[in-house]
Amino acid sequence: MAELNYREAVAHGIAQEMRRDPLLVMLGEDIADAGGVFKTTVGLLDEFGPERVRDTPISEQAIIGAAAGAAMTGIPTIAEIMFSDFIAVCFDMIVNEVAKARYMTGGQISVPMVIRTANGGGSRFGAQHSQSVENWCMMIPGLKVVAPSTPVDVIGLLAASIRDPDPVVFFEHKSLFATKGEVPDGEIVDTLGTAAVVRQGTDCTIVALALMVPRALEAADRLAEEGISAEVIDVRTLVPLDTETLLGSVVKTGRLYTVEENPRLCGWGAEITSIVAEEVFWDLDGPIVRITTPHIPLPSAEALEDLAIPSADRVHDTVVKTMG
Amino acid sequence: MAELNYREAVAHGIAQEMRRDPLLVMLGEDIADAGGVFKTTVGLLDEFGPERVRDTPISEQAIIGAAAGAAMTGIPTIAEIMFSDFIAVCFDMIVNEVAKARYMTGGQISVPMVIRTANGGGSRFGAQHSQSVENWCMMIPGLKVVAPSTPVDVIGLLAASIRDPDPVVFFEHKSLFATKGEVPDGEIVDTLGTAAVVRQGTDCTIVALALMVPRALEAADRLAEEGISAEVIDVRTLVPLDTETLLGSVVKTGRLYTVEENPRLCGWGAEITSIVAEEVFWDLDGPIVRITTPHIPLPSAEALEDLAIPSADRVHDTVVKTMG
Amino acid sequence: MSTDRAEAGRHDFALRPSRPPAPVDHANEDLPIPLETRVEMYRLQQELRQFEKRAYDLFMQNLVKGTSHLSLGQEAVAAGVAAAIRPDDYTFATYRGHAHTLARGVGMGPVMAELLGREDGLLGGKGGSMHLTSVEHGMMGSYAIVGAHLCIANGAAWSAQIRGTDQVAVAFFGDGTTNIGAFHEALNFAVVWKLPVIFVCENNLYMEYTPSDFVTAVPHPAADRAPAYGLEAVLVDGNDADAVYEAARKAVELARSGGGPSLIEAMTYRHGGHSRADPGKYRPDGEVDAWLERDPIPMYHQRLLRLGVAEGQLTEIQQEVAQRVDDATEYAKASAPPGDAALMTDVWADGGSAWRN
Amino acid sequence: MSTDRAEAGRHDFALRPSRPPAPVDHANEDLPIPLETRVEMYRLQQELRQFEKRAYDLFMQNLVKGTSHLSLGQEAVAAGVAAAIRPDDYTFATYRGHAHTLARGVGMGPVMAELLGREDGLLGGKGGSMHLTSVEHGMMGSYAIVGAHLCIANGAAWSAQIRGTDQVAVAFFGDGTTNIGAFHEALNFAVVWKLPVIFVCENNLYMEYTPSDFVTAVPHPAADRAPAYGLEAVLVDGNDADAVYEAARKAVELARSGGGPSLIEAMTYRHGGHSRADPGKYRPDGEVDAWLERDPIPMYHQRLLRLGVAEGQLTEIQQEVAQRVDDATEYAKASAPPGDAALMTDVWADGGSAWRN
Ligand SMILES: Cc1ncc(C[n+]2csc(CCOP(=O)(O)OP(=O)(O)O)c2C)c(N)n1
Ligand SMILES: Cc1ncc(C[n+]2csc(CCOP(=O)(O)OP(=O)(O)O)c2C)c(N)n1
Ligand SMILES: [Mg+2]
Ligand SMILES: [Mg+2]
Repeated sequence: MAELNYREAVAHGIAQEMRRDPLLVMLGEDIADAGGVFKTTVGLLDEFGPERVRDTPISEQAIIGAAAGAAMTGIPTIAEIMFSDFIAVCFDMIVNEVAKARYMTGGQISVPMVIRTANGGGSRFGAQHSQSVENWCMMIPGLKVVAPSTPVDVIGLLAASIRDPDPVVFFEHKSLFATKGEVPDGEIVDTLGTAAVVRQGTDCTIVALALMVPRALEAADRLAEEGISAEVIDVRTLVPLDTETLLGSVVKTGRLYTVEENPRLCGWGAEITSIVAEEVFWDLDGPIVRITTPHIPLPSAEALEDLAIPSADRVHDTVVKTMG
Repeated sequence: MAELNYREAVAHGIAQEMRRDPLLVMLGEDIADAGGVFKTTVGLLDEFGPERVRDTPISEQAIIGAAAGAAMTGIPTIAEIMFSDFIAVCFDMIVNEVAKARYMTGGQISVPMVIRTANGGGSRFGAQHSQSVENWCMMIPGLKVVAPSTPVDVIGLLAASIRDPDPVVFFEHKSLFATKGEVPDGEIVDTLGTAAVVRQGTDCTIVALALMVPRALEAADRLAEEGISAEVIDVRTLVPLDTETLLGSVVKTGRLYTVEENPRLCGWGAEITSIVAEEVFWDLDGPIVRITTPHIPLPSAEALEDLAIPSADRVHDTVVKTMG
Repeated sequence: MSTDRAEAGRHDFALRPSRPPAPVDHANEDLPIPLETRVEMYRLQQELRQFEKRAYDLFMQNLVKGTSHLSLGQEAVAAGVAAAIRPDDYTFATYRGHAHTLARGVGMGPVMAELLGREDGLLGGKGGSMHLTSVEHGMMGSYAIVGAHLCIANGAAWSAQIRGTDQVAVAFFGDGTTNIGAFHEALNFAVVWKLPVIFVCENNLYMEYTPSDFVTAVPHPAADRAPAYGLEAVLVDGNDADAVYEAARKAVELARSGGGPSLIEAMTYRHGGHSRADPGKYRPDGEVDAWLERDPIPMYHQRLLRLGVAEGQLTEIQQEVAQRVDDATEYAKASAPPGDAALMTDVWADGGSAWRN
Repeated sequence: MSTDRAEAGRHDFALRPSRPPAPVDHANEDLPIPLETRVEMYRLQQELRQFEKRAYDLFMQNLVKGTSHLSLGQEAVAAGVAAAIRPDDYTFATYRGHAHTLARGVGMGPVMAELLGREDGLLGGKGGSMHLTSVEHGMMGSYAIVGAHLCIANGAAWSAQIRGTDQVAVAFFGDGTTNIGAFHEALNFAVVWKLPVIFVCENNLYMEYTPSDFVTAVPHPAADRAPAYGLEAVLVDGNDADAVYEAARKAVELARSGGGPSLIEAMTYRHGGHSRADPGKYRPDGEVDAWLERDPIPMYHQRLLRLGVAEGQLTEIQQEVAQRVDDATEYAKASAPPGDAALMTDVWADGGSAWRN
């Protein structure tokens, strides 16, 4: 058992898998010598050498293309896209090529690759370096989408993503990099498509992802003091989606809240809401409420950014107001 | 009053606006000499000349960038992206630059531009030329999103989009190009953010967009014969969204169906469902049901593509089964 | 505005300068290419020609749905490169990929069936004309969004480098594609990583309907840009299979020996329109005729005769190919449309498409 | 693997070749640049230098949140270009945009306040260091995603062309940016449309932490690629404001007279790290020192003295600038954080952010 922070867990998970599979390679901007601009790949160049951990030009399309072409010819790959906002400059490669390759070739092509990227706000980086874009990927058939909230989940889900024979977009949250957690010794491998009930409750279900998980938990603590028992679920992977766990919880509590960092429209919260509103409608005891960043680009000033992204307070207050 | 097809309506709408505003210009691949690969810009070069209707290289980022730069310095622009799938190659320009420019500059920059693009399936073009990607844009704060279903709406909403001081993505449906409709004489200008109740009904509300509108109407006709009175709403513009009309209808009927061509996850159907499940929950008489293309890339074979995209049959059968 | 247009000289088809082919370089006859390789290239060109003609006919009969982009007139490029690579090499093509697929030895039957959207199609009817792929033949896919596959070809080349094989990857693309961002990223990346990849630009002078030189800053969209990546400018007659073969051979040799990528620009012409029913009316008078005069196949036929191949052998090849095209047509027509179950398969490696439990 | 690394010579900082600056070209002193323009460039360089130093201090005091990318060492490029354009011209910068913003005459106070995220900031606190914009000064924005603004600058140039003004647009970007697709698309497009746009590559040798020559196929990422767009290769000493001014002046003249775009590569160096607290440790020994020796400002100071400007006049400029930096700092510190209401304004032209009725 060791304590690692989320940032270190990334390198830990990659190293675990690179030791296991000598063919696994990784590429991205400033990932080798520099250890990544978020220091999430520190030590990998030293251990695995420049043939397996490679710096690239600022050419995101070339990065994803190279990772995809290698993956479809027998070399599993990890591509880093420095900030998830930059998924937009290689969106075609990801959504039109990587995601669709297997289906449109009648199953001939496999693309075992992981796209790792730093996601989310809280760093006062402004509109082009702070977005939560997991919905950009969730809405694309053929992509798996993972977004862990703790160091141990980073390792286990990263391992599962790397071992998965299909393309996975793996979102690392910038505002969680410094957070710490216990990590067991030995190999850690988790399972995609499994949500975690991180707090049991009976009055309502709060579903959260990544940075929103600790905030939901904090809100739930305070709700508990006030007599509202909230169950908190960390979705962990958006595709595949663990609807069993989600629906089971809503059936039990009768109330659903989703807490999303992405802007309001068409987020994963809307997807989960829609599944619930169709499949367990008769179990609902009241409206489903989404708590999201407003539908605005993210501002850079501290005061404004903090106001934009859902806080524990906002989660707490929304639940109190609507369960009242 | 004249009969125009949807394809001609596009050129008609552009011409109306180019006559009105001598500064308005347009650019895109094969739009000038060739009149557009879908023949939606036929005649514009002849009438407005090569300075206002310009062919470009295959450089979608340069196209959107040029349109944006011109728009922010006093020249309203129309940029054509030939197939909406190619929005992916200029996604950064659209979502990170165009959409965010006003907000992140504290309101200094206006980007009065329209991105026109051919959207949707039914042409057996396969996974990379058939997508319905209106949700790619709806989820981005700062973009308005329009998708007309009739020739007269094409003209009126295109005019409204062009006159709008904010960036609008305007989706023209490939499978509607040949459809005809009456178009009144004289200037036609519609209003963004207004849905249309295209059929009155009392038992359920069916919300559709673009190609799904005629299919929803056909289903409603058959439902009527079987004693189910369905109200059909053509959303027309996703952003701004006419929630008043949508919520009003659901309050009246108590049941909501959404019919989407886009793949299942995180579509506009999920957004409307979520709004309804929060705001008029107590008016609902049963589950909200989304009818969508499955969450798969689109296949090219006729038989498969027809199976994938929601048909009038599927809408009809789903309503019958779930209202039963 | 009409004065402007006449002045620009761009918007009046009659005024457009026609761009005729260069004359045949008969010196290519003296290239040291084994005769059997040449005969093979002849056979390949016949295959591609006859197949595409049939595809066109089937399209006119409304049997090919969707779209299709033929390589009629461009056969020498596909044949010349295919003859210069090994069965374990990789190719990446565009939507205009029938020729490149067949040239790798993929059966005509499955390809034809795919164009018709049948269950025995190469992709089970899921991909169609624009996405032909046969991994077992090293044909790693046809990509329908301009430019992307150049980046992906790099990855296959990188993979060969990692695995320590001496495989090469070839990416075919058009003149118009040289103006998209992915072209630039792919070229720079390939050079920096010294990847065994060969970029083959088939310059057929046109994008869809617009001549690429109207929208390209340099006369030779690929060759003139090679120096921007530290590469040698290689410009060849794309209507002469020998010229293409020779350029490809050199590039393959360089790539296999660790010398990195090459960029080849092959000048050619499509005899028909861009896709499907496009009649190609936007081409100036005389241009099509001039290029039809330089049809790669009759020229090559004559060359082989001069090199001592018997007319009878060439006729036999033609007939054998014709028979195979007929067989493929029958095969395709006899195949059923894909069954409903196919819709939901092969999104994931487990064969299915479930995104939830 | 460590042998490989040593062999590659890339992964051991001590082994990296340091890339020192070229010696000062004293002949630039003889360029026919009016002395008042030169004094103005001196003043501008002082402004940029002193402002950036203060920004750094405030960052170290944790008053600048988020990130910031300073132009310390690169002042001659911003000053030289700014002195060569007109108030109604357009500039487009990157996240490393403080210098280019100030050089257009934007007040230091609002810029500083924006770095501090205050309501009197240039963007009301919504944009931050990476998005400085002042439309009224022709500063059309700072863009934080590499490459995009080159395409947008084309649009501003196109707009000037349409409106029949002789305005030009200038886009500044780094060496690393030359490898992204948008660079290629923008350059080709600008040339084909003959747009009055000037692309200025500030080659400071590094991307974030990686030297750009490790990942670029040619030694001069911009100049060596100019011919790929039919442009002249222009390579100048970016630490000599006169050299930059002269290149910019020519490019502006060409653009204003309808001659189309130019691409200028200016060799320079950032004295500090890429952003914020990056200490820039990845740079080989001696390299930083060598470039500090070629600091553009003392060099220019000496030049002006040689050209007859009095030391006292330069000291006065320095002091006047120092005072303005102090004032700006006070202004910024005194400004309040933006009020909550600002969050929901300015998504749309109506001032609001409603996406529904
Ligand atoms: C990114 C992108 N933009 C536009 C298109 C539409 N399109 C398909 S083919 C084509 C012309 C390509 O021309 P070229 O590269 O010369 O190839 P050719 O068709 O002549 O073989 C265009 C514009 C596309 N498929 N992808
Ligand atoms: C598309 C994209 N990829 C990566 C980044 C992250 N990034 C920001 S600055 C930078 C280095 C840019 O180097 P250069 O162009 O030389 O400019 P400099 O910072 O040296 O001024 C990188 C990689 C980005 N902002 N955008
Ligand atoms: Mg072409
Ligand atoms: Mg740099």
